[in-house]
Amino acid sequence: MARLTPLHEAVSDIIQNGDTVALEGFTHLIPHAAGHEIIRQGKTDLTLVRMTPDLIYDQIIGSGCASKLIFSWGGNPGVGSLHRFRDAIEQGWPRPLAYEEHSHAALANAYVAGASNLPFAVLRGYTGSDLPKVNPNIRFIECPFTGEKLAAIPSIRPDVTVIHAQKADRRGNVLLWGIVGVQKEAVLAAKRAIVTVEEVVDELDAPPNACVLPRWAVAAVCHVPGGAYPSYAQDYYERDNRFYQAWDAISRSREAFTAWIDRHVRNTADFEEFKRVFAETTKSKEAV
Amino acid sequence: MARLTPLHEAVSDIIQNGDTVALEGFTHLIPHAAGHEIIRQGKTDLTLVRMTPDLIYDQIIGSGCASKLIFSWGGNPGVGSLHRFRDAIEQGWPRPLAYEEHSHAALANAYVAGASNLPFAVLRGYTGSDLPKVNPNIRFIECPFTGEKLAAIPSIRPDVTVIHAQKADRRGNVLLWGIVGVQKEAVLAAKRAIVTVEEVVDELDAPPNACVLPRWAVAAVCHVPGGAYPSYAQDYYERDNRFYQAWDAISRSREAFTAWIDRHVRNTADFEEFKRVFAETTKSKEAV
Amino acid sequence: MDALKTNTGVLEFTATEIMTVAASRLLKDGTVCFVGIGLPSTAANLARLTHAPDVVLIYESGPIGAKPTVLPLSIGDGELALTADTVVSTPEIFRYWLQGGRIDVGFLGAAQVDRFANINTTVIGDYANPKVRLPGAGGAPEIASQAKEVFIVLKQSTKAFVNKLPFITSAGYLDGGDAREKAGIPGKGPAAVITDLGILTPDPVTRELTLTSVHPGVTVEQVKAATGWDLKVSPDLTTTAVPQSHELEALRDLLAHTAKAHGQSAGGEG
Amino acid sequence: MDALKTNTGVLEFTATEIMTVAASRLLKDGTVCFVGIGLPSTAANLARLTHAPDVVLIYESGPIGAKPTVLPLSIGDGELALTADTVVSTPEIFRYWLQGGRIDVGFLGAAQVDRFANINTTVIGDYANPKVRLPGAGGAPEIASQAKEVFIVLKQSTKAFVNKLPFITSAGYLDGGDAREKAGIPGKGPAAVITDLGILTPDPVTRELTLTSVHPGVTVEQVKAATGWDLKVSPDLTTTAVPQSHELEALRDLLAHTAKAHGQSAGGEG
Repeated sequence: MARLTPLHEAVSDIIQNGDTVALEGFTHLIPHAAGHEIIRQGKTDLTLVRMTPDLIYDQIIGSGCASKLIFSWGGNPGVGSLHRFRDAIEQGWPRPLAYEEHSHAALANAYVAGASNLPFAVLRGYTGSDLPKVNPNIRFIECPFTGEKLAAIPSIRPDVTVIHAQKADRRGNVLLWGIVGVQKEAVLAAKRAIVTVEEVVDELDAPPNACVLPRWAVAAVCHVPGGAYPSYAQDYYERDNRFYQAWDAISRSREAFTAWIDRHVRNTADFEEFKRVFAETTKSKEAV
Repeated sequence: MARLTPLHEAVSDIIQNGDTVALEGFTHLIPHAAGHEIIRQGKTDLTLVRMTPDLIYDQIIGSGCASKLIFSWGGNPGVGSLHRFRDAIEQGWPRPLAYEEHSHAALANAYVAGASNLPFAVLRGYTGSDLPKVNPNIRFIECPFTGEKLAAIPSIRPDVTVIHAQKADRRGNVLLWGIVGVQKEAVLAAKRAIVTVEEVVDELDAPPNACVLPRWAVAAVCHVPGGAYPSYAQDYYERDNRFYQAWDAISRSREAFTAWIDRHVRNTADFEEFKRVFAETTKSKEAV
Repeated sequence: MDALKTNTGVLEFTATEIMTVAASRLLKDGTVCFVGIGLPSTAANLARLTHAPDVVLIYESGPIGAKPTVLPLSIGDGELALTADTVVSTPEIFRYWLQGGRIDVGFLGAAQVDRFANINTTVIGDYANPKVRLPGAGGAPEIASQAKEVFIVLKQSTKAFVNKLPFITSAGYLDGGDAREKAGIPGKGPAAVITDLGILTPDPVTRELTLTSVHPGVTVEQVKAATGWDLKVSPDLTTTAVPQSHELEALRDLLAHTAKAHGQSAGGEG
Repeated sequence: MDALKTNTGVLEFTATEIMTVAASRLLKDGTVCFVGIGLPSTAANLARLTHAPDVVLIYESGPIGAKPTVLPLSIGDGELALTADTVVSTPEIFRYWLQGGRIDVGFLGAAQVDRFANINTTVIGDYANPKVRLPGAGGAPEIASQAKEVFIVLKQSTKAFVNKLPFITSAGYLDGGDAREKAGIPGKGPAAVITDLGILTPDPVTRELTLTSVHPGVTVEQVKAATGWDLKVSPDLTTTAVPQSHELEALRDLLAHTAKAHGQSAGGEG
């Protein structure tokens, strides 16, 4: 049953060191504020799952919170490489990062299987690809009726899934819309879920057949306006493409990255303070 | 690509004798007008698929159009038995009806597998039930990762799926809402789909993430206002519960059934004439 | 059976009424309940309208958190969609919500049950040559196996309560003892069978259905006579608490609204 | 490469522009196209804005029938959702629409391709000890195998066009000949690789990528020099038709709108 709670409490109570954690959001509604809180609280040994480990995972990985990553596309969309992700994989900094690599179709199916409480997902996929050669969690099974060969991968069942949504009502029911990605599946595949939201309202006023997560399917709802920034929240604010570009320079060196994370995340009390500090540093940079 | 076409043309062109045909709709949006047109055109040897063969299949089966039925619950909801369905199964009238019987969960999964172009569906199910003893299409497979035993059934891939929806636009894009059941999956699992709609509009005005079937996923869209009657179309008209009750008496004897079908379906030109005749017979009956 | 009237103080109620009230009381507030149509739906909605305002009612057609003001006649009535927190597809209901392990209570009706609370809704007689062809499985096999626990509500008679079922549609405790666990069925199984005569619960060891409560004015002999096996009676047999006036009022209001809206009162899948 | 300018009558265009225009022309009107981000998205939207107004653009994040007026920077831009016929979940996109067999054309970019049009977007060097770690598979393996046919668009160089890939992320024709069919891959495979120098298409028998068209002003030797294997040249080699003014105008307008909206012009998954 959802508690409406501050984000630091939710992350502190619900995410344990060593947990398998999925922060999902496909370009849209990426839970950056929650990612920062994970860094701020110095969580360690996390197995991170995410189809598209972009800036949010670059930050968490670079901060040393993760020991393993399960993913299907790791890049800074429209910009280039994720330097912290590559540094962890290629050089083991700040700690070695094990990784398990899939295709988008496979991970999307693995979340569906997790939400469905099945141990594995079946898909037509991976044929001709070298990925099965390097990932022992890609296997092939036979259809018991036709004999056709199909790919199978383990379902994803995170200890905790974290998403960002547009609205919750005061009882903790959640509504999201637009590009909803794998968020519903990721929440229902997890043992516990944290949802940060733009707005807490009296009535959700959900359209018919909308993507609603009832309060009893969610552990905590946290009111964090702007919590997807620099990602976007449809009908609230747009993606800050400039920050995605700026991240390339910030993240290129270990020193610049660490300085940025210290100043904006580790040395801020919460997302509100992050926003203030970020506004200041951005302004002063633009003034230069 | 959807053609906007009269229903009799769609049924004539798209449904062939011997086809596997699914008419879906879970209480809501049941495509009765299309079912009548199948009877009117004397289609034969159909394999019918439907989770809940209710009045619509009682009528089609009683009219001798079907040789096989795949289903998971066959009854007149809230009233009792389907007499034509039982007569076909128990007495072979008007012709023997082979049947394959599943649970709702299994058929829903089989439609999902069909829409996903997979040959089979996997579910936790049927454990302890006698259904696998009488249905060789229920098998068990092992998870290639955990060894867990899971049920498997063949996917459903109808030649034709028929559904009723609230709206289409003039290009043939379809919108439905409310209880959407397995309709999207049934349409996408099929080789060809016919959609009857309450209304053809200039703009669908679909809410975000609504259940929309794009025109290129549908073979024909037919404007048939009231085409779900005596089922309902949310925001258009309510279910006629009295007709569901009346059907019990109409369908109890072969003679009364045949007289009703002849008068209302076989001897009417189309659904518009059905509605006129039905209004007359209903009025005269109430007058008695 | 409905003609049975019992005097308890000033209140009069029918056997169906006490069955429905007794069943409704088993639903705790906040429970997530997968609701079968007919008697289970009546009892679950009565619970929601009385002691369990936060019970979450899920119907297999797709509504989650339905709060109908009139009882649905069928499992996909518009009233369910219009009053729900959201409506999802039928595959999603079975995959993410039931199989996903998110249902506390499955509330089922049945045509027949046996001494180990297995359910038949498929056929009486031989499967290939049925004496009576029943509607079939519907959602029951997976509700019975995957809900954390199950309540079954049906009227008691020797036709309905049989020693051995001609066909097990949905698993209760199979052959009893730990047969259910051994078969790998995830949910705990039927916690109670609520009838118009009393309440039967499984013996903790043998899992045989045992009479643990009789409704006021009903004798143990009446219950045994309506059971197709030698029904065991709990040494701690109690008498079902009589329906309270607010329960009866809520139930009668609900049925009156339903009859007014529908012109009928029963219900079924479809 | 973009600095390359060719004079054809009055029109001037860059190598990237003719690559994009040539790619866009391959998309027929009414085609259902699964669009990769970056160059494929530019070409697909150019097709939609010129000769193929009814092309259906599907992005893996969920939009079906997207009609963006500015190019998406990432695969999940709000512009895609706001202009789409509908937005479904990412699992549904991959399950019902791509795997469901409803995609006519998969339009992909690549880091590297080999002579049989296999694609690498995973790693350069050894997988366990990468020289360069690329972003990974994304949607490509299943787009490459399940779309009825595939177009690949990327700039030509010996780094990108290699004889043998260090890693096959997404299947083209594997070892050539009927290897793809034998592997049981449903889609027909890459129909064309469109570069900034010309168009390569698979030999009908060997499936080896063969130069079938050079862009105006480009020599065969230039193309061979930019290819990491001994590139075969079709006996029916043609010269790519020059971009028409309405095509160039539409492309430049689109890029100008995009730059204005985003302050950048590339794109990626995520």
